[in-house]
Amino acid sequence: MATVQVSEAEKVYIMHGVRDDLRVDGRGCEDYRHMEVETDVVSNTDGSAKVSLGHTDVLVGIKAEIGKPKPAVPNEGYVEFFVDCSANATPEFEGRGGEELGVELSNTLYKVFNNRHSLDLRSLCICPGEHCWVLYIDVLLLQCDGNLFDAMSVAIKAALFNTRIPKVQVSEDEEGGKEIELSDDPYDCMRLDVTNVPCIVTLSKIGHRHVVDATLQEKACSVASLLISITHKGLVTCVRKLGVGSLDPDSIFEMTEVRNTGTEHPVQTHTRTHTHTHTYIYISEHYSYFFI
Amino acid sequence: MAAGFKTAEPLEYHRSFLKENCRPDGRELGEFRPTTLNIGSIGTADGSAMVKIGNTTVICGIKAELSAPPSDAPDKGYIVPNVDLPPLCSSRFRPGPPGEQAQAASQFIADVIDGSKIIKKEDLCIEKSKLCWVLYCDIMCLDYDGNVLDACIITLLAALKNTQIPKVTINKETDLAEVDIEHKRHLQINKHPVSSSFAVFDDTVLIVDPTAEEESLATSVITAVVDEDDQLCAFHKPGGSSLSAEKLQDCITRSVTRHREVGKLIDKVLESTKASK
Amino acid sequence: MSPMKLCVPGERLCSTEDCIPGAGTYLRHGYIFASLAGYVLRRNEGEELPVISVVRETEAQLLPDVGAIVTCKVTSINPRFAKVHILYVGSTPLKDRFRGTIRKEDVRATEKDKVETYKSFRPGDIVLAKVISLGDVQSNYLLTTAENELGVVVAHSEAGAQMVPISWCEMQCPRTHNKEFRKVARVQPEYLQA
Amino acid sequence: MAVDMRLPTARKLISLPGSLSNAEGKHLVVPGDVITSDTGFMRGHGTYMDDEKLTASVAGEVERVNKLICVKPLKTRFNGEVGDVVVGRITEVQQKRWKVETNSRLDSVLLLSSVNLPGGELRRRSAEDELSMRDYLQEGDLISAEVQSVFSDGALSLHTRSLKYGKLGQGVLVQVSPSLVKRQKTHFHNLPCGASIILGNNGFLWLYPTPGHQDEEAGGYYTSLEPVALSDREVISRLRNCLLALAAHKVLLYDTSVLYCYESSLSHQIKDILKPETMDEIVMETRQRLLDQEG
Amino acid sequence: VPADRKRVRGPEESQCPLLFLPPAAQTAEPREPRAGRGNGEVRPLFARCGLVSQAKGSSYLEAGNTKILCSVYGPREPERRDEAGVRSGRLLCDLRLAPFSCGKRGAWIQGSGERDLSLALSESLHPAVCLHRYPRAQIEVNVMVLENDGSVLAHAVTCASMALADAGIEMYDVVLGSALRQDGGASLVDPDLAEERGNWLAGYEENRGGVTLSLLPNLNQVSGLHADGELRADTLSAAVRTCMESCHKLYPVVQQAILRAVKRKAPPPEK
Repeated sequence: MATVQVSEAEKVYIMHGVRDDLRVDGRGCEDYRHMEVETDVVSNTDGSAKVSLGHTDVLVGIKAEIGKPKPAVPNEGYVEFFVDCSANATPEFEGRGGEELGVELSNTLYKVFNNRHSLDLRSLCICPGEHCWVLYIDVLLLQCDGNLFDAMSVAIKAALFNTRIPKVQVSEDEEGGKEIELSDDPYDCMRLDVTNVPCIVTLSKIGHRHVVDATLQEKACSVASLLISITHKGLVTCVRKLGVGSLDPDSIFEMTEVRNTGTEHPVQTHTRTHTHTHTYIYISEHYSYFFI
Repeated sequence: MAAGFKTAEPLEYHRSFLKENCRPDGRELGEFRPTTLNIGSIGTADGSAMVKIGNTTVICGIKAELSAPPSDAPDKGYIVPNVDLPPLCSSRFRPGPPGEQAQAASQFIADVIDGSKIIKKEDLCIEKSKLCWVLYCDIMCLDYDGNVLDACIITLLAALKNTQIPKVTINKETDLAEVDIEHKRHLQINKHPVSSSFAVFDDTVLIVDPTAEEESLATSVITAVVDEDDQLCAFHKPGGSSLSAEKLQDCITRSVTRHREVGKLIDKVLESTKASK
Repeated sequence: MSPMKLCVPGERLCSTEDCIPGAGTYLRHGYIFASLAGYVLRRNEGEELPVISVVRETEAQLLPDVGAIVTCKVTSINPRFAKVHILYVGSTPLKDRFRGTIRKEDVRATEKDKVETYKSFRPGDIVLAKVISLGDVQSNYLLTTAENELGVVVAHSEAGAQMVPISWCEMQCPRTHNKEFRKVARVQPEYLQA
Repeated sequence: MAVDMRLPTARKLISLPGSLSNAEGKHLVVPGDVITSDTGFMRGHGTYMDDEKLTASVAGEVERVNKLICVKPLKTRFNGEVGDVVVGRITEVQQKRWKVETNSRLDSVLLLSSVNLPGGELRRRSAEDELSMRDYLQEGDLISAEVQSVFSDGALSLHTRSLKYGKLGQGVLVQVSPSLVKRQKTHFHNLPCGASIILGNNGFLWLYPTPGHQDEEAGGYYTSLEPVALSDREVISRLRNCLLALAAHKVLLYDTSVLYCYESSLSHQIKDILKPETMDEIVMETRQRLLDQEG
Repeated sequence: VPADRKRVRGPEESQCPLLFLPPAAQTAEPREPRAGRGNGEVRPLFARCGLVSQAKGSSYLEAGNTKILCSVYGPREPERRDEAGVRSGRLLCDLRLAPFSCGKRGAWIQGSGERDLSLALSESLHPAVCLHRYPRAQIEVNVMVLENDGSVLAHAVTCASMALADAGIEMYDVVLGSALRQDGGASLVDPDLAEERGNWLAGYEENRGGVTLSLLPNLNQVSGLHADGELRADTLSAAVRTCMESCHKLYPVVQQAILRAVKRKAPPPEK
């Protein structure tokens, strides 16, 4: 992953700041950086979105293509992820470096969506056992300034919301063969239900506390972080400890468990991030109509 | 002092033993290391075996799959043997695609299979030009201490004898294959090739079943494969120093004796495996 | 005698008030923990508290460290330095080869400017040396032979015979009686076991 | 937890009150623009002669010193000159020298002989010093230094042979374009708002807690690893965001501009300073004050 | 794609015979509750250290039908040099599934699933290894799954940490792995392959998923946590607790296996 060099003294400064709930850029431990979401940014995709989080920039494009359902689940379509770590983002991504990170990121995305409710894959079925829609979700990292996962998940959710899949007509000819006809009308299209699409919240452990949305400098001070992908209902679809350090069991419970204390709990706040995201993606979508 | 000599001057160290007609591990020149065999331990494979010759450990798992027969031999199936020398088995191997040694070993095993006709490839055909079996024989070294070829052949042979494939018919109506896993059959083993490997020190001294260190110090390595009819199926001598005809004959004679021992071992283990079931 | 106590990594051995941590242990929150699987050994070494350590069959994991005496084999030489393979750290053989470099200026302590590497080492020589640095990103372990006890201990002549040291800078072939230049070590008994 | 999420807004051009300070405005060029066809001028950096016409080779502002015409690029790597104050990061420890990243085209060099070693300035550099270089400065460490000389290939040789230079301790690094740092007599400032700043000519700006009285001489040094007081942190974080806001709006950075911006920002929470609309507001106010002061 | 000339190749395409079962046999039978053990029970564990003669340390582990072999090499001179390696060592982990280890034959080339497992293994082991004691060196951990019958990552972690201990690599603690499958209300500890895959065909109910956790038992630190599926936050916490408990159950077996190898290698030293 993209890294920056930080001297020991800078690390000490950052860590003490986290302890005092005042990060270098003035944020508290649970504040995100200012985020911008824009949908419908690539015209030759079926759905797209660009998210900027601090200086992290992620572009997601979605293409829907007709394919054959997987034999195990004949009445569902499926999703393919590809993460391209552009050498534009950091010179470290040149050659194999970017490829390795790309595989790691896309493997995690598969895990995040490895459940039955994130996307209703049945709605992607055209003709059970024969034809289905395959969603190719391409993620392009344009700039890395920490917290790729969270930015990526928001961008994917926004792009899925933005996706329009042409309606299809399946007709049977005399010999029993099936014909698929795509609707010509660009407005006659299917939209995806993104209510249950999870958002990723990455908590980085710095000293004895954890922060959300760590910058690259903060990441250098953290030996372990916990990635949690969560739906608006508070269901966890993926957890992954990242990094070379270990976590105290209590801090894991603190990060994941709902407790009846006066303070707002991380899961609730994750859920709120989620709602925020949802609202903004929604607004963004409608906003974009003004420009058309 | 002995340990120092061994690391700094390994060849001299070995020579000092060979002069006394023995080897650093206490064996005589013509002595094989103890050989043990374990058959059918991998449940996910259609046939499997693991052999240990001294420290050298090799496992073979066989997976049978269905395919269309080759166009140039529509009445035959496939046997696909591959030897893998993963970094796990010795620090001399690196991760990545097979190295030279693994490639050479795979090719040697393929030649032995073709040359000795362990299995008639016709037996693997289900319906001519339509459907046949592919036997993927993946042989993997788990501990590399020399003489992998002998171990590979023993484990391959034992795994093939352990392999069971289901009954397959072609449904006349749908023209599709139907597999009946309730009825399985063993493969017809036609020939039982067994190999014996030798190393030559200083162009003259012949030792059997070399360890990894002996292999690396030897001037030449030889592998002879014979079957139960004392027929020579394959002979492998990749370069190195030349060897007299008598020495070669000696190798073959020893190989014949070795064949008897290994044959007995395989039969004994198969018996006990059956008995335990 | 009761059987010796064994431990695996992570086991808490005792408090720092009872023992001094030795090899194969680490400190955490005032306690000594095992970092190796092995036998737990307490030994009084003249200090107030005994030293507690965990020992195994050999110190197999020893790495060349600054100050360690190593035995190495010369693999190549050029006018600026000699390249070697480190075979032993002290008297412990290394299972894997580590490469080292003896720079020209580190061959001997006196007349450093006049050193000629060709007159000090030849490929194949067995050399005793001391580690002076772990080197940096590009370079290998840096070694020195600038002590009387350090230098060539075993060398073969051009005729192939093992040579006999005749002075601190020359060795002689017993077969041809030709003399060859080397940076010869005055062998100390304590290093001899290698 | 606060999540501030929004739609992208078009960046408005800030219309400056009045015109720019110099009456005729700035002469901005892009590569290929003819600056003048008058042959009486001398060709400086960032220009070339094309058909007897002086033409720009970089995008930037035309500067004229008597007969010499240069184009000062807006966005550039650092072109160091002897005497420049720089802040840099050690990238490599080599034999007898450190490699330092200073935002130049080539890595800069800090020779072992150009630093003050413990135990007196005139101490001879021994072989032991060479082997323990990493104990003085290791990869990732930040230093403040001065450009000692420029090699023929443009690489800089640095020195820290003054008490005000050396290894930097706790603090925050901000990176901006070198063209935004105004050349001044001193680049070390103890700001009255309660923190200190080194404005490296190379665009690396170092914010750190103002050291106590006893070691006032040791500029840039704050070697203690003791926690920095929360109040100092607040000032530093606010200054950091102000620097970024000023840089985003291409305002020249020097003690006064930084201080004015700091004061303008006081009505906002630190973390809000970087929101586009807040930045606009603060920078506008800063600019106005700077103009008033000049005017 | 250029032809793979480094292997003996079979036909272009071949299919697993299980795809050709008659339709009647293909419908999934309703899953019975696990035979022979309770939901919270782990499968009997068989563990041995020091089987691979060439390796510095090795271990073999069997949990039910899951069979894993691990060998450790090094510390040795690194192939790749970078700054990070100068002051502390590198830990390289490689996990492979043997081609015959799964129901469907695996490919020769390491797939993205195996790369993901290798990364997860590396992240789970890293916190336990005292890498700063091995400057300029690399330690290689090679894991081969000979038979996959579920909970592979969890057992690979345990197996690898035993091999590291056997190799005499300094560690802060051993690492124990444990997996759990949540199927609605049932929490199945140490699931086998059928249990692991059960949920995809089982339907669309919520609260299904898998959790794998790695624990440093003495330091009480979680060195690895991987979960997927769809779990309520409280279920997840409960699963984490259950996994931690079952890790502790493994400890005596692992401890015994390591110590037996220590005793075999050398008699107790003279006092």
